[in-house]
Amino acid sequence: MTRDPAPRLSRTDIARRAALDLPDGGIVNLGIGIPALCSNLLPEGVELRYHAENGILGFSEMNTKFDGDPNIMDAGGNFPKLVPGMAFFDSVESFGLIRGGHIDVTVLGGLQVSDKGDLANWMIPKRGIGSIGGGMDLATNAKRVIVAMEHTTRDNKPKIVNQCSFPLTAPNCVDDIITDIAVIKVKTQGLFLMEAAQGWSPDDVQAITEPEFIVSDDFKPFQTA
Amino acid sequence: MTRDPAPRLSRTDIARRAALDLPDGGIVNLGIGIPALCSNLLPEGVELRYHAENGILGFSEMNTKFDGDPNIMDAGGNFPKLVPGMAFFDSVESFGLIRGGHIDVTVLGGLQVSDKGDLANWMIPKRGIGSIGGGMDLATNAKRVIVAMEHTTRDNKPKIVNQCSFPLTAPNCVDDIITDIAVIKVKTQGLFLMEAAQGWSPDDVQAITEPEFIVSDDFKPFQTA
Amino acid sequence: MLGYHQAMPVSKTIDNFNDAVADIPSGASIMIGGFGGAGGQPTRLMLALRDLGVDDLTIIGNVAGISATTHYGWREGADDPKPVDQGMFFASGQASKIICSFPVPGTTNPLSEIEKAWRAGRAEVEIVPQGTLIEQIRAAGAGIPAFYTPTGVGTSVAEGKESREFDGRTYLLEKALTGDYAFVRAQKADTHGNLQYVGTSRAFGPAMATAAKITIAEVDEIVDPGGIDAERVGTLGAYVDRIVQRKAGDPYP
Amino acid sequence: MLGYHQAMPVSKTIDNFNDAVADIPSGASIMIGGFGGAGGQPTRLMLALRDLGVDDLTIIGNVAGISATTHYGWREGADDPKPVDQGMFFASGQASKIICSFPVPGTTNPLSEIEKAWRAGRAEVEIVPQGTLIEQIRAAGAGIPAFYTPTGVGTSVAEGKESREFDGRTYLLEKALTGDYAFVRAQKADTHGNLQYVGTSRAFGPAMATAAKITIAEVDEIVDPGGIDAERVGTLGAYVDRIVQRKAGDPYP
Repeated sequence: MTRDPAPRLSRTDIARRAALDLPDGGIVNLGIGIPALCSNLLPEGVELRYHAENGILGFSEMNTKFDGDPNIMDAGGNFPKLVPGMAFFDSVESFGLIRGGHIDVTVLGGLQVSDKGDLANWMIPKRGIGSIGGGMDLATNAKRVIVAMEHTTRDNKPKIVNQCSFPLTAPNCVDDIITDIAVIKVKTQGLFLMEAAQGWSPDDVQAITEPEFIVSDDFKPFQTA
Repeated sequence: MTRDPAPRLSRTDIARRAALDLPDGGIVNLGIGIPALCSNLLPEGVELRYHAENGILGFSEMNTKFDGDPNIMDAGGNFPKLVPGMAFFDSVESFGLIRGGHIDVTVLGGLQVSDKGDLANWMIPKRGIGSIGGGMDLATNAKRVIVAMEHTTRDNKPKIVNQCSFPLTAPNCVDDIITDIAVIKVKTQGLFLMEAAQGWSPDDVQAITEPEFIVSDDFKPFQTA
Repeated sequence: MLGYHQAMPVSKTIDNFNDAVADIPSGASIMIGGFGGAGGQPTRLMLALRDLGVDDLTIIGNVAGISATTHYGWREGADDPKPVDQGMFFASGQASKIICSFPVPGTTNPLSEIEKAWRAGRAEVEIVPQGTLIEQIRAAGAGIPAFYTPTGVGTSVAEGKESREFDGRTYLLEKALTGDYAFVRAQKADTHGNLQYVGTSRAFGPAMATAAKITIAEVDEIVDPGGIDAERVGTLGAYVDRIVQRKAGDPYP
Repeated sequence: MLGYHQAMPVSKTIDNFNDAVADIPSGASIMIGGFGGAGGQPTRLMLALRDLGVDDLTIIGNVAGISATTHYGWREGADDPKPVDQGMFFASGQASKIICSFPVPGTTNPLSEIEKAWRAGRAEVEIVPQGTLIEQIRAAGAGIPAFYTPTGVGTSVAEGKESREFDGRTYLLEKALTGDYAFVRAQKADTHGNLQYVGTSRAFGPAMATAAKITIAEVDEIVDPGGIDAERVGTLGAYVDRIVQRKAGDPYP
């Protein structure tokens, strides 16, 4: 295993990059972990309508601290700021919205993603117990699924793999992978490297990515705005 | 065909008798026609919570005239009086309530009822087109189904029959039949004559009822309060 | 209770009813909200579609086509204006099919436009139990392709359908029902497309809004975001593509 | 808008939480509303059930058992009182099974009571996708014995389940899920049992209220009929059997 050619991005920077892909005016659901960080990192002038599984649509930012009302929460246990035009509803409606394909984009965390776009993010087999939450519904049914995660495990093993060894969240569901060193698009022809972090060549990225990817004709440095 | 031994009851009197069977505090849905007349004929001190398919629960009486608001209606096109404790909701919720078995009693009109409790009330075959509305859901799923109707057709043919010749609303669903001359209970052993109108003997009722009924041990005159 | 933070509105407002329906092609399926009667009926959208003149339409509604002849759900005897209903598309020859639960009243005289078209062989009429119809529509919007219901077992509704037992009771398999467009009527919209309904005007509207490819709302009033209480949103803006405000003093209820 | 006519109330009010749960037998299945966290959690009913001491319970919830160790959905670092969750029935040995979507947080340390019981072989944990779980519960209340969903296809969730294609996409058959009791938390009840929720406290409560044989509501306030706007009823009184009012100043949120 070679050493990193340049620093990897922070979790916040991954989230900032993911936030760039969120469509102005879109209905967006953010998973826990890195994805949740997107909410306060939107580009200037972009307004989203965040959805959370527990029954809230239309918030756009998080309070940095619990403000005393446990009845205004998102699914990750964060506390959204109230904005005009938001709505509260129950879980039946909330998952009708998800399963019915009305979520424009979901950003989810990942343990493993395969070159076919399979996603595993709900259980580490050696633990023997996991948490599905709304993840399977989101991964299966959102119009676009972005996975935001570190590129490798802590011991530098690829998380982008030929075949997920962890239990799947959904097969063939991921559209985009945004990591701390690369932006990769999942197409039917395979993986396409779209961007790499400063100081990382396509070969550097490939060295810690199990499936071979194609370097996109549009390949460019990691976008920041 | 013999002549009637005594007058038959009015539609209003049929409804008044049906209203006697409605349980205090119960959730009740009234079909169009004779059943709808029940709403203003409850015994003193009985309070019901009427449900209508179009999304209203908890009304207890009708306005006698349209009061100008087409947004407060029952399913029959009548205009309920507003009472404290009522609720408005959409048709998904309304039929969840019905299909889920949460309606205590429904009173429906009938074209034919068989001795097995089959009900036909949505289409006259020679017309070739009919209206199901919420009738099939109510007949199939209410905890108790009372049919309130005239005992015979206009040309004095039995409407209580061995086998319905009209298209069924639901098989094996009717618990009680209340007509202008009799109250009949449908049990697995067959029909039981519970009451007959003043001047009508069991034989008089049997003469215009196709299936043979059993005269109940509790047989008594038509109840009025 | 809500101390609102400011946000930018995303407007879906269309100026007039004709523009709102202008892209509807011949052959489209149109879901029409409400229950039947004036309350909850998107009357102005319906009139605009009639004026658009496209044909071969499939209309999906609940109580359908009986108000014009019976005044069902309208002020009794009203003649200013006369009640209108989904029958207008059959009178005009624009609709070739209706899927509904209640297309004819108990009395036969006078015949409704839907019944006339059906008798003349000009229109197909598919009659569905009301609870099945609304659940099919809800299923389409909620990503459920099919479900089982006890309603219709042992009747003509079951013909050609699969049935199956669960815990000793028989049920029918029913499929989701979508539409190309939904017309819904609400009292208020905000510019995000959130809708607020009153009384019994909800009925089929909220489910249809989730089930159609394009949802158009006819409302009495359009307000800024925040003008509808977050606790009182009956249809999420996520489902609504276009909103049009009725003129004050519209003679139609 | 509403000019109310007078009507007689039918009260479902119970004086205290212990009485409200007193008839729950060992072996019962208990649906617990809310999402996870303090908002929407029927905490006092849960504590009363724990004090009742029955066992072999099946608990049905969503996010389950992670607040006590992570403060999920509670004031961060709160210790007055400490967060409580469904784990209490596993710590006490009363529950033998949980059906839920989210029983463990991403971090393993410290272990939750549910995970401890599972590791020790004292409890079965059935993990269901959240959208499937709420739809199963909704189905039970709405008379739908089974439905198809795309969620879980190609995953371990599909094991042992029927799958079927509709329009070229594969779906799983999922069955309705009922409970013996549902505990739901709302802000207001009227004496007919109508419930009003605020914010994100709805979650699983409204569907569970429809699905259980007996539904018990824990509320901040009980009002006379009319004290809840007819447009704001979140759970119909038809579904609610018992209501209990919390004491003012209860230290639990």
